[in-house]
Amino acid sequence: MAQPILHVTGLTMDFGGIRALNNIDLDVNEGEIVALIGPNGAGKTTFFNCVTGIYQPTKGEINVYNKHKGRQISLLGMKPNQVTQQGLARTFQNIRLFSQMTVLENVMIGRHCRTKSFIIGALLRDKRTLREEEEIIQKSHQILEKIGLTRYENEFAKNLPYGAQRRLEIARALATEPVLLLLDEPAAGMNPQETIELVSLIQEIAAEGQSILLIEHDMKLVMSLSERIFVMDYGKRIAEGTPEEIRHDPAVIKAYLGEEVDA
Amino acid sequence: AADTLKMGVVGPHSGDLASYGLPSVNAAKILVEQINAAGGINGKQIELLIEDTVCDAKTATDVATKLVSDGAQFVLGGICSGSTKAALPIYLDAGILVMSPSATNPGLTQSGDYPNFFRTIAPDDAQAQLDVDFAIDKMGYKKIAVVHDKGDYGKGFAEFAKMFIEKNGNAEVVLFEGVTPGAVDYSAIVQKIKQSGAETVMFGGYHPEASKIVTMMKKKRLDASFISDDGVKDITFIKVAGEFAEGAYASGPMDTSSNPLSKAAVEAHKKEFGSDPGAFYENAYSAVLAMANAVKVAGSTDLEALKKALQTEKVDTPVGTISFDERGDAIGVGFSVYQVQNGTFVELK
Amino acid sequence: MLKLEKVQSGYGNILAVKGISLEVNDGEIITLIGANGAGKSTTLLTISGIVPCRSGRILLKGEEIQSLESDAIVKKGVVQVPEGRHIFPQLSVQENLDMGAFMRTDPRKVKDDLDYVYSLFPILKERRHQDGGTLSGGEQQMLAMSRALMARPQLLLLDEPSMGLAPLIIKQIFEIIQKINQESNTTIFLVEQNANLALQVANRGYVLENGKITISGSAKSLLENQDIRKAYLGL
Amino acid sequence: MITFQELKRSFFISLWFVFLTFPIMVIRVDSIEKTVQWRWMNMLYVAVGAFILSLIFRYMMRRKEGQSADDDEETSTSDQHLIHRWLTVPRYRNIIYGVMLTLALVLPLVFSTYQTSIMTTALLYVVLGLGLNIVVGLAGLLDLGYVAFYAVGAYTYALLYHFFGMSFWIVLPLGGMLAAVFGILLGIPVLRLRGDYLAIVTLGFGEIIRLILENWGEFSQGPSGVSNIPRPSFFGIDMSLDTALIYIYYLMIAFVIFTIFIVNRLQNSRLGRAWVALREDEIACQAMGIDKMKTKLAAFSLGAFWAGIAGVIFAAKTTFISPRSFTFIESAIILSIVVLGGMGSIIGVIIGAMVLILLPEYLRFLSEYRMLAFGAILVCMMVFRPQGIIASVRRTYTYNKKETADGEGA
Amino acid sequence: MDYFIELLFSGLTRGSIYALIALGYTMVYGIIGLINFAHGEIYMIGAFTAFIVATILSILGFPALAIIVLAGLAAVVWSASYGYTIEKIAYKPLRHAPRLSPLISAIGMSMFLQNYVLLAQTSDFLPFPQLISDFNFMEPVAHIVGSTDLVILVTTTVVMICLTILIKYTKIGKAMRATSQDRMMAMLVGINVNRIISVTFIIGSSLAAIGGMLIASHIGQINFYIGFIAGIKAFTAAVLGGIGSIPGAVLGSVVLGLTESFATGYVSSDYEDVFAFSLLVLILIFKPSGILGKADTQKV
Ligand SMILES: Nc1ncnc2c1ncn2[C@@H]1O[C@H](COP(=O)(O)OP(=O)(O)OP(=O)(O)O)[C@@H](O)[C@H]1O
Ligand SMILES: Nc1ncnc2c1ncn2[C@@H]1O[C@H](COP(=O)(O)OP(=O)(O)OP(=O)(O)O)[C@@H](O)[C@H]1O
Ligand SMILES: [Mg+2]
Ligand SMILES: [Mg+2]
Repeated sequence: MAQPILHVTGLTMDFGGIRALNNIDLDVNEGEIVALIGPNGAGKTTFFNCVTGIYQPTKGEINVYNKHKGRQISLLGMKPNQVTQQGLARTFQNIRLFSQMTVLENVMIGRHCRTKSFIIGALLRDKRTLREEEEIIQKSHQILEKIGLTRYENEFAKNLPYGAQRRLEIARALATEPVLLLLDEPAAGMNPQETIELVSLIQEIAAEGQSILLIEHDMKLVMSLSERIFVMDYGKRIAEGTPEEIRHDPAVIKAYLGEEVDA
Repeated sequence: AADTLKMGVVGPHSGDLASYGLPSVNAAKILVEQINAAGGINGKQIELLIEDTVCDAKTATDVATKLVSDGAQFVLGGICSGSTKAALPIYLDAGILVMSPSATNPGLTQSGDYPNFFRTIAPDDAQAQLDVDFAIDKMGYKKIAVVHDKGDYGKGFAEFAKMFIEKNGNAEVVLFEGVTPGAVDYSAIVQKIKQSGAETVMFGGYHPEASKIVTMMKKKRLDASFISDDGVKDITFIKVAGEFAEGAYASGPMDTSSNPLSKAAVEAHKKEFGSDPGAFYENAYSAVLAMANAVKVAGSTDLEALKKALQTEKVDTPVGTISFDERGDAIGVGFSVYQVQNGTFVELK
Repeated sequence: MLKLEKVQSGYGNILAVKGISLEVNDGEIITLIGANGAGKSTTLLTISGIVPCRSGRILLKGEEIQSLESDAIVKKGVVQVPEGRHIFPQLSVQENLDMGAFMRTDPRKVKDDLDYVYSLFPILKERRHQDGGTLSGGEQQMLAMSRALMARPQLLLLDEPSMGLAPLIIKQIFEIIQKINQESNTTIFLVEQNANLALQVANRGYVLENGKITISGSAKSLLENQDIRKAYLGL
Repeated sequence: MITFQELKRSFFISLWFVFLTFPIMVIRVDSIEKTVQWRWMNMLYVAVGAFILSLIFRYMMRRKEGQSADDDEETSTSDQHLIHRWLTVPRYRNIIYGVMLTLALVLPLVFSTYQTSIMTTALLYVVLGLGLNIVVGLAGLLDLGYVAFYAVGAYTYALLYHFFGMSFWIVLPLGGMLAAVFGILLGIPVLRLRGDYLAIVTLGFGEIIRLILENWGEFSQGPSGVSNIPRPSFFGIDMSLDTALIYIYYLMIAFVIFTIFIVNRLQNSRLGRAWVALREDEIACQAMGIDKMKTKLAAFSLGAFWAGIAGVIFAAKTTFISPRSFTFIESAIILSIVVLGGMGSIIGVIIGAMVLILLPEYLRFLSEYRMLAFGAILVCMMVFRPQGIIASVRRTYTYNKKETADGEGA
Repeated sequence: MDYFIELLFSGLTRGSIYALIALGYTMVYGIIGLINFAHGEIYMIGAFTAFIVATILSILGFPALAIIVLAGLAAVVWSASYGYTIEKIAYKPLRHAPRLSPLISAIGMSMFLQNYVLLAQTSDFLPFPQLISDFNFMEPVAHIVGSTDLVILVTTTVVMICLTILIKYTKIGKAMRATSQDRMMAMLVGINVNRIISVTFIIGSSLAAIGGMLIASHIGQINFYIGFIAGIKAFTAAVLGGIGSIPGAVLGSVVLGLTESFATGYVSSDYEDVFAFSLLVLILIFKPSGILGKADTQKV
């Protein structure tokens, strides 16, 4: 059987007296879209933060499958940049773009972890550096094309409309060539029309085989995109299953949905 | 124009050391006014070129090139030894005489590197010798704490003092330390002096730190005497430290207060600026007199001629009747030790 | 209650609000919908006096307020829940709520209101002593809403209150909006991306496009308008 | 233009200033002689001065506001547009650079040694400013102790010459490298500090270096400093002072060009991009796979390297150094150059250095009011031009299907 | 042991001197996040005003207590006015400017004020009268703690307690904290932000004035440059304690004072500042936001 690309067991995170994550087990398989939902404050963002190395979890194991090495690699104790190097890339719930940089540059920063040149390269501008730099620009441009942001390419990120900023975050994360893409509320603050566009964008990305783990409160989006849904409340898992199962799960309805939702 | 003589006046006129630089400016202004009113030197009026160096080496060299460009013929100043050292080669290259009222670093004259340099103040080593002899031979102290202000002037003095005490052999240096100038409180160092059992404190530095230290010594009931240098022998020291200054010793040019010229100089300052003169005022006053006289005698501002005049002619100045040795130090600035008694410096014979 | 006449405002050389006129009647819920960057938030900030009004007039109960300082406007009962919540990150939840009641002078009633908002959002009571900055996104939104209620507003300006909230809470928030509108007769000016929901609770609505108002009318008529359905409701 | 309202306001402002300056400007006491001197005339000067200045101040503020209303705050004001527009067109850019270079080259032939000398000093600060610009302007690390690295460079030359007789050209790279090593040593523990905490720690480090130089007499010759440091040699030819100064001036021009070249390359590289991103948002930056520590250390040590180089040149130029040349004020001036010129902009830093270093020299005619005016001008420049004389403009990359992307920032 | 206690009290005195200035520093920093380099100059101006007024009053023959009170009052009034005016001229126009611009403006302001006093008054050191006469009951311990030291210690403690209460529990204190954390939101809850910032400058400057008077009378001399060194040290102390925190400023100052005192006493005063700054570096490495500073609670 194929290894899960993200394999989390027993993940626990305490903040002072608050247990934000309580013994979470979660796997994501290759090519899968998994949604992480739950009431506000359930610990979804905290889960992302632990997985991406921004917080160090209190307990638990986080492993990512490394294709080249053919085995699981533990992410515990890794810094965020090392985690990204291992193939996890994320977006943020509160948009965190490099606002004084252009759109293209934002994406180019995403290429950083897949390139190497440093001081010497910068000074000498040798062949390799130049080639690398060209590769960065080309790739970044292609990604922007895919996401549909080419017309903003030389605009400052902060001058973009909100929806475009959210997309740019996705573009930037994609530029790191992630094994798994983590999206934290990608549709927040978008109007229904934009959300629909976003859904098709994510579907496009997924169609290329990209595995995705996403947090979202917009049930329409969740239900139409995800193959599997993981529901948490108060840091614990309360349900896991296909959209169909979750939709009718009484625990989920009580804690989160309030009523049954239709697709 | 050819019929004016241009005198540069350099020193810190802003920043933390301004209080040592501005009195020289005042001295130059007063004297030049007098000289010009009396018809100038050899019929030529003196024009002042006053430039701020902030005692900074880089600015001092820029100022030096400026004065050279502006045609200065002789220069009063260099208040700090450091920036003076930096600027001297430039003046030397242009054949300009420089006379400092306050740069005491021995190397300035003794190294032979700066033949255009003269000064109206005794170098560190001469003063240190005097104070050490006074402390050991005259007062019979056995344990001496040597303290300085970490500065160019103070530490130079203190290092010589330490060397001379060790050479003398009859007393020991029980403490050798620097205090931080401008610090808000000196009680820790005073307690340490007390702990060291010193009978006297020999201080190298200027009057602000000295008055803080003597005040704190009295307040902390430390019964050691206090001996210091020319930078402290300043009326401001007594004013600031008030009763706490009573009994302190400081070396300085001999016999100035009874010297009529000295009195006249101080009077002139009070009249002109409405306040007592500050540090090194009399040295600056003397330097201007000496240079003016040299120009008059030499009849030109050629460096060699001026040097010759300075070395041969005796001039009456507030710091005594002086001429200069071939290295540039003043001869005749007798140094003696003063003690603060009833609010004035009294010379100890 | 509130009337905007040809109001213009913006940032630097960007004119974000290009002369809009609208009216909010006493006791009404009205909503302003529009795409991202249309200038909705700017409109609210201009009413509150944060972004200076470049031209035109803003009337509150017939009185011009466009040149008043923002604190004076708040004192007149115009309270805003800004976009992005703006919780004071290093004040505790309790202190954040206290700040909401900053200009009130009736401590006893403030106490009652505090109990009231805690009963609306029990999770906040649980987190009472936690720093506002460490709350989850949704908790912060609840706190922002509660903080505004603590001011006992006459006119409440809400900027995207449903953003980032769980479906259950969104429902709850909209119920609360209706409740305070009915119970305390608070006039509500609602800016929402979620136009569907907004139009369901509102009496009237305006559509803002590119800094200008293009369509206005009763909520019902807007819900039925084909253009709107297409552009903003995603139907 | 001036309304009655404004006159009235200015009148009250002038009254306020009369009150404000009353004790300091009017009264002077002597606590020993027990005399009081009342200088009533000063009150009049203050009143009139404040009245006029407040009118001017208000007028300028209005203009500034008006400007920002017509202009985008980012690429603010038209004159800047102009400079930048010129600089982005290669032909104009080459003309501008050419003119600047020619002017710089003929300067010593036309003007006096003094002008050459202060120009050399200003150029030295251009190098320092560009170095600090890497740290503050690009990487966003506020360093208030930059002067420490400058001191390391200067003392490296002074002491290596003093003890081992090593020559300028050998020490030059050594000084830079030693400073860079210091930068790394300091950087490893402190670079995880944020914003102003980093500022104060670097300030402390600057002071530590200075104090050690001051107190460790056996090593550094203490406060009296090291003198007789030789100027740079030119194939062993003996030079008169004037020629030597001009020679150093040309050397300095070469260094500045070299520095601009290097800094420009750094800025437009993968590393330079990472710096800017780090300045914008550290967390997002790390999440994008940038090693925060390594990137910051690179900025810090490169900045230090330049300070070290400048230090060596400084020692060679003045021939004398002492700890007094490396006080906090020096760091403050260099930082002011960067901010006033426009953070992150090379041209800005050059102009900033020229203004801030030449200004006090050209203010000499004000004699004792010189530093007063300097302080006031610093405040005014910041108030009326907060983003600096020339704000930086991010480079834009053009995407070409076949060719290598080209694009130069300002 | 005696020696230890002597040093301990030297350190405490020094520490409380730093604290008097650091408190104002930390308040201003807390509210607008600006290292106000001109704060040291406000302290210096406070000292000068107190000096001028005290001298005039003593010429007029006022009793000692009246001199202290009136001179202190005058110092407070004028320093506060300077603080208020400086904020309006040099910082307020820069509210929306890049982060470093106000810092440079502050450095310029500091230079301006130094030279202003230098020109309007004198470059010389002036003897500052000892306003606080020695208390008799202090005589037995005078070699350890002087009377002025005691007054400074007590004042610092009282000021710290008052300020803590002000910031923590009063409405204006809460408004200050709110303003410092989110200025726009502060406006939206009805806080007059400009007024709160002015008030903060006024309080901070008043503290500097009281400090100026007490410290000058402890040292016995003033000059236009005293603000600079004291200011840098006080700021270091404020950072050490955790900038923005009132008790932190005092604690940081005391730690700094004690370090310097013990370094002088047991090692060498040559390196007292080296010790002080090294301690700063060390503490910040282990506690990146100062001893009592709140860790950054930014949520991702
Ligand atoms: N740095 C922190 N310090 C203290 N508590 C924290 C911190 N970060 C998160 N928490 C707490 O952990 C809990 C989970 O927060 P988290 O942000 O993960 O929620 P979430 O599921 O993402 O909610 P939402 O959907 O509202 O964004 C919350 O109660 C929050 O208050
Ligand atoms: N602080 C600012 N500085 C400069 N421009 C701004 C600023 N805030 C907003 N803008 C610009 O003003 C315009 C209107 O923005 P506004 O925030 O009012 O839109 P909105 O309708 O609220 O959008 P959203 O749905 O994204 O909240 C946009 O073009 C935006 O880029
Ligand atoms: Mg979340
Ligand atoms: Mg908005």
